Amino acid sequence: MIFDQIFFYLFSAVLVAAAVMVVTSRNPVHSVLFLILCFFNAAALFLIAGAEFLAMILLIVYIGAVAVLFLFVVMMLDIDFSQLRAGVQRYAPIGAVIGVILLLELVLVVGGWRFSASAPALRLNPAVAGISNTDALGRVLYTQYAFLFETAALVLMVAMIGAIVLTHRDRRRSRYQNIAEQIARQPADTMTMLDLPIGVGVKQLGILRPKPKLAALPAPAEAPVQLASDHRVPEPITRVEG
Amino acid sequence: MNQAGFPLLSLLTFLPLVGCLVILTVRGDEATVASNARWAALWTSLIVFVLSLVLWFEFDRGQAGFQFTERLSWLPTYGIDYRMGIDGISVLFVLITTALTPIAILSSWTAKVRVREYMLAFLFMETTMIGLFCSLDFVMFFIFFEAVLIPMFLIIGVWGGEKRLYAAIKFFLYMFTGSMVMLLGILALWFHAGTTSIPVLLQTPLSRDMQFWLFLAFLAAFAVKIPIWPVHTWLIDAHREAPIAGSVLLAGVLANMGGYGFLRFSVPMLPNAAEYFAPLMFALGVIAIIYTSVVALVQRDMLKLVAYSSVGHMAIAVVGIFTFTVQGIEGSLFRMLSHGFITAALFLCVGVLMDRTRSQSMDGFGGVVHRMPFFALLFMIFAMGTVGLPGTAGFIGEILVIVGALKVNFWVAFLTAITLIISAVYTLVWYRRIIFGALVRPDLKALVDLNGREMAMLIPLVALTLWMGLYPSSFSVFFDATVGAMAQQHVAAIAGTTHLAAALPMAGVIR
Amino acid sequence: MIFAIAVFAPLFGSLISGLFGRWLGDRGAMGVSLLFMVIAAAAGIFTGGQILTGLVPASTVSIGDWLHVGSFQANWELRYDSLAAVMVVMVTVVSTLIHLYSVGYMHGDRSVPRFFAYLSLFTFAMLMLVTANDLLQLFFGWEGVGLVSYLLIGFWYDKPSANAAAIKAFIMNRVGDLGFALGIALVFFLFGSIQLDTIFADAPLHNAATYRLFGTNMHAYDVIGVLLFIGAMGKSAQIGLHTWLADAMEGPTPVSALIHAATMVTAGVFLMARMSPLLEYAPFALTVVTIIGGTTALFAATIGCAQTDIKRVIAYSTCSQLGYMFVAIGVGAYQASMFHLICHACFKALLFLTAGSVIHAMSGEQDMRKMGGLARRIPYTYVMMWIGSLAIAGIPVLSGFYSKDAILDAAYFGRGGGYGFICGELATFLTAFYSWRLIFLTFHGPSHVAPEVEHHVHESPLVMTGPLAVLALGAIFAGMTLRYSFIGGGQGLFWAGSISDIHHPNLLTQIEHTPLFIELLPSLLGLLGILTAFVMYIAMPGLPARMAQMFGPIYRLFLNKWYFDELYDAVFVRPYHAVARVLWHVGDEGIIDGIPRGGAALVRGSSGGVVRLQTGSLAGYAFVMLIGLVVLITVFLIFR
Amino acid sequence: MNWLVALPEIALAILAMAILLVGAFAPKPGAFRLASMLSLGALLITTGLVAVAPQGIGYGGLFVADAFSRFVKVVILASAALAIILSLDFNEREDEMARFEFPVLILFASAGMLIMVSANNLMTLYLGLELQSLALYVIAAFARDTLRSAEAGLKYFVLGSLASGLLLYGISLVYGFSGSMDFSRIATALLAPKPSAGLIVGMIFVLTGLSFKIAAVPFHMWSPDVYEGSPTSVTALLGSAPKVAGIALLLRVMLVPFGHLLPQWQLLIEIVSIASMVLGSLAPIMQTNVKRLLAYSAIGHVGYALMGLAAGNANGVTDTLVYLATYAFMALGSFAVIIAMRRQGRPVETIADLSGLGRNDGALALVLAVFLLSMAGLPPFSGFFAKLYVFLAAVHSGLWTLAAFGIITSIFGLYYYLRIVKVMYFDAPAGVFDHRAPSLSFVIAATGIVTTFFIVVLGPVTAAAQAAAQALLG
Amino acid sequence: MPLSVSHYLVVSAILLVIGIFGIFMNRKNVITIMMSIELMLLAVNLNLVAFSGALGDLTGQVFTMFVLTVAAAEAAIGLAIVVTYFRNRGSIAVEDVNLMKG
Repeated sequence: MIFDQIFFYLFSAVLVAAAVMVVTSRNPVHSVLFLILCFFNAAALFLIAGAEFLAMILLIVYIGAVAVLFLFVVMMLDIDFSQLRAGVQRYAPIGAVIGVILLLELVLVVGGWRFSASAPALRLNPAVAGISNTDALGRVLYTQYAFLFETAALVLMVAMIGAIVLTHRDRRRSRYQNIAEQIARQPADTMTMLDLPIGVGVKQLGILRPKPKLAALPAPAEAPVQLASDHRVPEPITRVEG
Repeated sequence: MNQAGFPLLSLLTFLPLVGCLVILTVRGDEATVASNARWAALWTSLIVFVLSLVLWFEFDRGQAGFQFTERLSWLPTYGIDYRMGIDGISVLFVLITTALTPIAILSSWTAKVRVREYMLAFLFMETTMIGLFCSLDFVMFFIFFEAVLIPMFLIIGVWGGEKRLYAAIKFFLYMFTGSMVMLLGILALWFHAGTTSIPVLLQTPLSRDMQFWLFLAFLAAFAVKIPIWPVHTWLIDAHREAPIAGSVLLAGVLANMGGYGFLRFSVPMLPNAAEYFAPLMFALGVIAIIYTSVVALVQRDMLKLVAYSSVGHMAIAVVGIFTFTVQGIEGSLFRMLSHGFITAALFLCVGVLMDRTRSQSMDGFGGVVHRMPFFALLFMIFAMGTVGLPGTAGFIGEILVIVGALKVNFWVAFLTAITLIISAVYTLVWYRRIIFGALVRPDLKALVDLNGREMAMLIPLVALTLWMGLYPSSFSVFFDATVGAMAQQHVAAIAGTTHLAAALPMAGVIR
Repeated sequence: MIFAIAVFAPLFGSLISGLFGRWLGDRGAMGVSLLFMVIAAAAGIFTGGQILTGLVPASTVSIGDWLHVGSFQANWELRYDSLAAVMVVMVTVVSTLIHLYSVGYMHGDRSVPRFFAYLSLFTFAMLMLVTANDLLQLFFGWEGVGLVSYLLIGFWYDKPSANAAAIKAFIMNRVGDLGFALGIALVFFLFGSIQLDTIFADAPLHNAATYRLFGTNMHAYDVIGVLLFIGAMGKSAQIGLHTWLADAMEGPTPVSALIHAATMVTAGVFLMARMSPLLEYAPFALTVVTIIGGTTALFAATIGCAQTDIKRVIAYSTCSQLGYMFVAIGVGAYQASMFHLICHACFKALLFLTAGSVIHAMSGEQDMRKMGGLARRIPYTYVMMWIGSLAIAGIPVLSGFYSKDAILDAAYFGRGGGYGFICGELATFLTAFYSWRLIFLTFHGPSHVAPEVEHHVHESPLVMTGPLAVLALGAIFAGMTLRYSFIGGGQGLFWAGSISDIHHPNLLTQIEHTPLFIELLPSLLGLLGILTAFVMYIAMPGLPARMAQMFGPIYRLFLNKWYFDELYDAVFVRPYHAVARVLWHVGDEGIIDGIPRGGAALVRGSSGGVVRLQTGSLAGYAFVMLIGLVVLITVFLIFR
Repeated sequence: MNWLVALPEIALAILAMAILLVGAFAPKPGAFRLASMLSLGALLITTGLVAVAPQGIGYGGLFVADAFSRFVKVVILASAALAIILSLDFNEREDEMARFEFPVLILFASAGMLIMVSANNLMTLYLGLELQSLALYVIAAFARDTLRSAEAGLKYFVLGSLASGLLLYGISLVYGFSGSMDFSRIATALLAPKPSAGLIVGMIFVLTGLSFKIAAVPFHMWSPDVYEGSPTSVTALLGSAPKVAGIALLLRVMLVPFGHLLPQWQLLIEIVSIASMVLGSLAPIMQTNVKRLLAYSAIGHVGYALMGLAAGNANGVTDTLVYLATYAFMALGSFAVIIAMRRQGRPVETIADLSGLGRNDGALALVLAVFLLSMAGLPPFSGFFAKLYVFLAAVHSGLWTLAAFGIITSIFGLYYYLRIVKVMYFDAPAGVFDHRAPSLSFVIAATGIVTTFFIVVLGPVTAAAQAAAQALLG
Repeated sequence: MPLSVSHYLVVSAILLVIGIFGIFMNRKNVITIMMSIELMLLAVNLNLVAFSGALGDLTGQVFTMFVLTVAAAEAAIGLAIVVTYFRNRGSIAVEDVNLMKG
């Protein structure tokens, strides 16, 4: 089918060009957009290969969620584009050579693909004629591959936990009252009574703040171990008698 | 079951570990701990020694095979078993180990720093040393061969002299390098024979190529241990820096491990390769004898001098082993045993002086005999032992090796015999510098003669030196049968491959 | 059994006085040592009489096992034959006399018990040597005397020169011992045994054996002979290994008398005589012995002529006399050699002890130039010196006459003895010359004695002079009384096969029929020597100096002992030290330690290199992974 | 359907989610500790299930439980449990670390590892691997307020994704050229007389991806940085369980589906092994940071372990398994010691900080010395036997070069291990460490005992490993 | 030239290499690297789909599903890590990620 070929070459060309742009464009936003273009073209190639369901998934789920997530993060991080260095690494020439070698080797190898004689016998899920691609996938995905399906679910679960663990923060910066703590507070927690001789400056006695014992005091239950600058621990009052 | 009726060798091997446990349980302030640790270590080692005397009395001297054997299945699929046993070659090494350990512990009686750990190190080392000589499994042998490094490393490194670190690390790296290469050889043997049982391996024929490589692999470990020129420098530094007790065991037992290795493995298992490499071993041995003895003369540091002499002495043993004659091999056994206690005794003597003067340099020494006549006498006996005077233990080994070497080659014998001269040179010059002459240094004027503890260390060694010199037969009966069988076996093995023997530069009698 | 007492009594004496000397005290130690020596001498004479008169056949006394290694077997066994008996008698008697003498001589020394312990120990070692039944025990005694001589020479350990001399003696001896040890080894190689009996019995069997050495097949017996002779050279201070003997004079004089006259130095001669059954088959070795012996006889005599130290003169004379003995051995006249050995023991001990007496009188002065005119002050000593000198010079009827004559005659007749004969005759002249030079310088002429010493000069006490008298008797009468038994008609019965002369059976008979001229030549030369000495030192006192000037180089050569010490210093000692330093610093510290050090540096360097790759850059890491991937694929594509 | 074969994995996943719930609703301060304790329980239960769960192939050939996977799983679970115990105290002392998600993520990672080692299909392999990796990426960056941890996570993630990509590409090639993703079917496909180049290149890509996960040279570059940057409790985990799982997976992949290609990949594994050993012996010499040093040394150990794989037979598998078992404990133990290095509340991790430890804290120094000497391969410690075994395996297969390199690098290795021992015992004391928590002491003691007295259980462990190898290779 | 599976394979190989290039040649920011990884995964998917079609086997497509799932999870975690990193470092320039090295 000549149309297949034409479209294949067309989409492939755009795909490769867009891919090149993804890695070369200076602005990450552009990169993301080119990435999306890549996905579109790839979806088209999927279609040509007969994987309709996957093509749709790629469009709907992947572009709709993942690529947009990229875009979101790029925007959120508020990157100073002028700071971004263009260009390539020092070892670019040799890197290029090696990349080309790899490409040649791969092309050499994959170009030699032929239908393995034993392959038909080895197929786990031979495509059944007369069933749509989506239907066929659905038949195996929840039966034969249920285990993997669940595992994939676990992967997503981990991703979720991970994302939350890494980025979600309690709104610690907002001040809030812990009434129980305030009530439970004892004078001894915050005060020390000192018996000082008369006529001697506190400076000479070395009890000017910062008081060395401060660190040893029991920290309030909710206070983080390390003192944040904006999270103020009430300073103890030193009463001088006499 | 064996003659003793109970697993004697295992008991000997692991009893010191029990002593370790006892020491570990000691509690109290530092002085109490130190004192208890000392006594516990001494008693443990003495008990082990007394127990080891069973070997002396019960060992069947007419038999060439392994005795007191024990066997437990360990890793059956790998052909590794827990096997213990001794034959004529190893029995005396076990005894010298058990005899020297109490002496080493006695000699470190005055140690002040971390006494508990010190004593632990000695007892642990005793376990590894005895275990090594008793192992009848190559892997077990190797384990002990390596494990001995750890306590020795610590002994040198923690309780040693100024440059102890350098010495300790050098010691460890040299040893480890050698034994890793040997490990390769062991693996090859294992692969070939499917077992690491030494008695089985001794009967396993090996191809010539295999023997060739195995010999080199074993050589790496044993040559470093013995040590042979040119891998001897670690020993010099180790002796220089090690505490005296460490030197005692280093010279008395560790060096013997190398020689034991040659006798246990290189010669009987690899007869063709041993024959092939004998000229190399002779060359190295002879170079070592002459080289180190010459260098010993110009040492100003007493410990280094003794260390160099030690290398020279062990080289004689190496020459003896590779003559493959009964005389040569027995000579080297004598040489190793006598070196074991004579060199150890010389270190103890130096230690006695160092205890009193805090100096190990010969400079300014002299006239010690004025203040320490008894010490001078004992020292003289050891010096003569090291010189190889007939009537002392040192002589027996030397003359036997010369006799054995002459059977192989006149020049080997001749160059070996040069030790008669040059060992005398440095020993006498050294002795004169320290003991004789006028008492110049003021601090020497306050010297006092040996105390009871030092006597208890040295007098047994004197007795041994003279005993072995005057009645060596009482020792050689232990290994006569074994060595005789070994020499015969060697001849038989070589006879099968005459083309190798023909290549040897033999100087022989044509009748 | 009694024989064993003769051997071991000195050991007990030594141990007791050595170990318990502190509690015994000086007198106790002396007494004990002396007592045991007397016992030994008595036992020695008794058993010696038995065996020498043929009352008891030769046998062995077994003491115990020593060393059994395969066929290499050595036992503690005393060989009890004529040769041993002769030596035992000589050693015990001379040693007893010297013990006695030492009681006087060492009186007041700081460590008398030690001295007597050494002296007795020495005697024991010597006795072990001479009674050895196998080569190893012989070696035991051999080295034992070496050790004790070391101890005795260095007896005054405060003196650096004494220490140096002691070490020198030991080392020189050890050089010889090297030969001996190799000789033992070779004997064992050849005979499969080191038992003397086996060796002697099998000697004819292996005569054809050759030993490959220096690229040629040598006659094995010759090799053995030469090796053993090297041992003997060391012990008996033959040329090349002689330098220690003169230095050994640093020891107390009784030591010089005992060791360096009567006993230890004769061990070499004894060894050769002992091995006669073997040496008989080693013509080349014997020739070597003759040449070395003759050379030494002459060479040492020349040095003796120029020395000024009284003991050194006698020491070189000893050296020279030992040369005679070896000449005799070399030509196969072992009996003559032994005869001279015994006679020499008497007169040389006498000479030394006399010299000791002089030194004693001079409060320790040994330089003859600082003596003179002592004849009247110490007449007894003077007489003794005359007797000794007459004996050594071979003046008829004294012992030296018989023994030396026998040797020279044997050399005259013996195979290859010509060189020995000539050297011996010349040395005879020199012997007489230096002996009388000594007498004249010491006892005659004007006194050069230092004033502060002058008034101390006195005759020695009885304990010292007594032994002198006994030895003098020996020096006078030993020759005439023993001649018959040793070399005369009775020798066959006397030696009872302990000395072999298979190849020279008629030599001793020939001696009996020496031409008159040859017979008288030594005595004449001796008289000539005396005369020359008289002329030079009494008649024309200025002559020596003028001659010394005239023959400057030769005189200096003699005075400096042919520069042997300097030669050894330059050839051995200093290079030895230099090589030692080079080996130490360059060899050990530089190269041998350098290789691992360099290796360590290399490892550390490569470690730095490896670590530098770890740039921390993400892209770099990815690049390395890519390279790894490409390499793996490429390796596969190439090597699959 | 034989779903029981995956019982431990299922149980672990369910328990992990349950604990997640518990953690989310538990009161904040104690949530972490509670979750940790529950996680330990979960691991214990899982271990029990591993022991009792039936063996066999399940889920249409996707999953296999056999003696091999059982052996490895026990080691993995034990390592994970020890890592959690280690983290108990450490995380509470560090900022932001004491969150209940930490043990849960470790559980998920463990589940991933269990799935990995039971994979019988390239898809299972990939999903298990990713489950493990993603969880590990997160906990590497867990100390999110420290730059080092974040950087570690980033590096680990980026390079890990690259490796995953390569692995996937390899899987796709293998699938395309063989026609299946099932291990046994791939093996069947490879029976063909001349396997196609594409298949082998695919295999190389797979090898690359897996080599990354176990940090074998040249795919190791991430590991020193990640080890150094991650919180030490995470490093302890990274250094033990995932390595075990990764190597076990590599064993299975190389020997089961690609077993017939042994002649093709043996050389590659040799190269990787040698390169790892060399790097692992050279690079640590210049290090000053203990964690980093151990990272490099871990690379070396991977090289040794790969020797067994290179041998390519049952012996090799046995020996590698024993190696893994011993190494996991040594690594955990040594990282536990590093966790114990804390002065005035702050963790310290340079070698110089260990100075004089022998005097300050004899027991700790002794145990660390034991670990180091064991890693150096000194008898009588466990590391010696491990090395002995893999060397033997190499020799058995005639891979003398490999064995020789093993020997040489062991010698270099000893040098830097000794350097630490030296610093601990011979240098002047640098100050006392803070008091250790009992949990930490427990881990140190436990691993120390295992390492020291491994000789006692060597026989049974070897037998188990042999059974495992038999199961793997049939 | 009829459209064969090799066409897909070549395109996917090119895509893969571009992706790899993007990772190691890039000096810009980490997100670009992550996008490069997405490219690689895309290449893989293309492969799988192509093979699946050519072999007439659904396994490839099933796997593509999982790959897409995992890729999404990976992107999520990756971006979370990048965010964390950015919060600490204030930059996501590739060359700034070098605190640890040596």
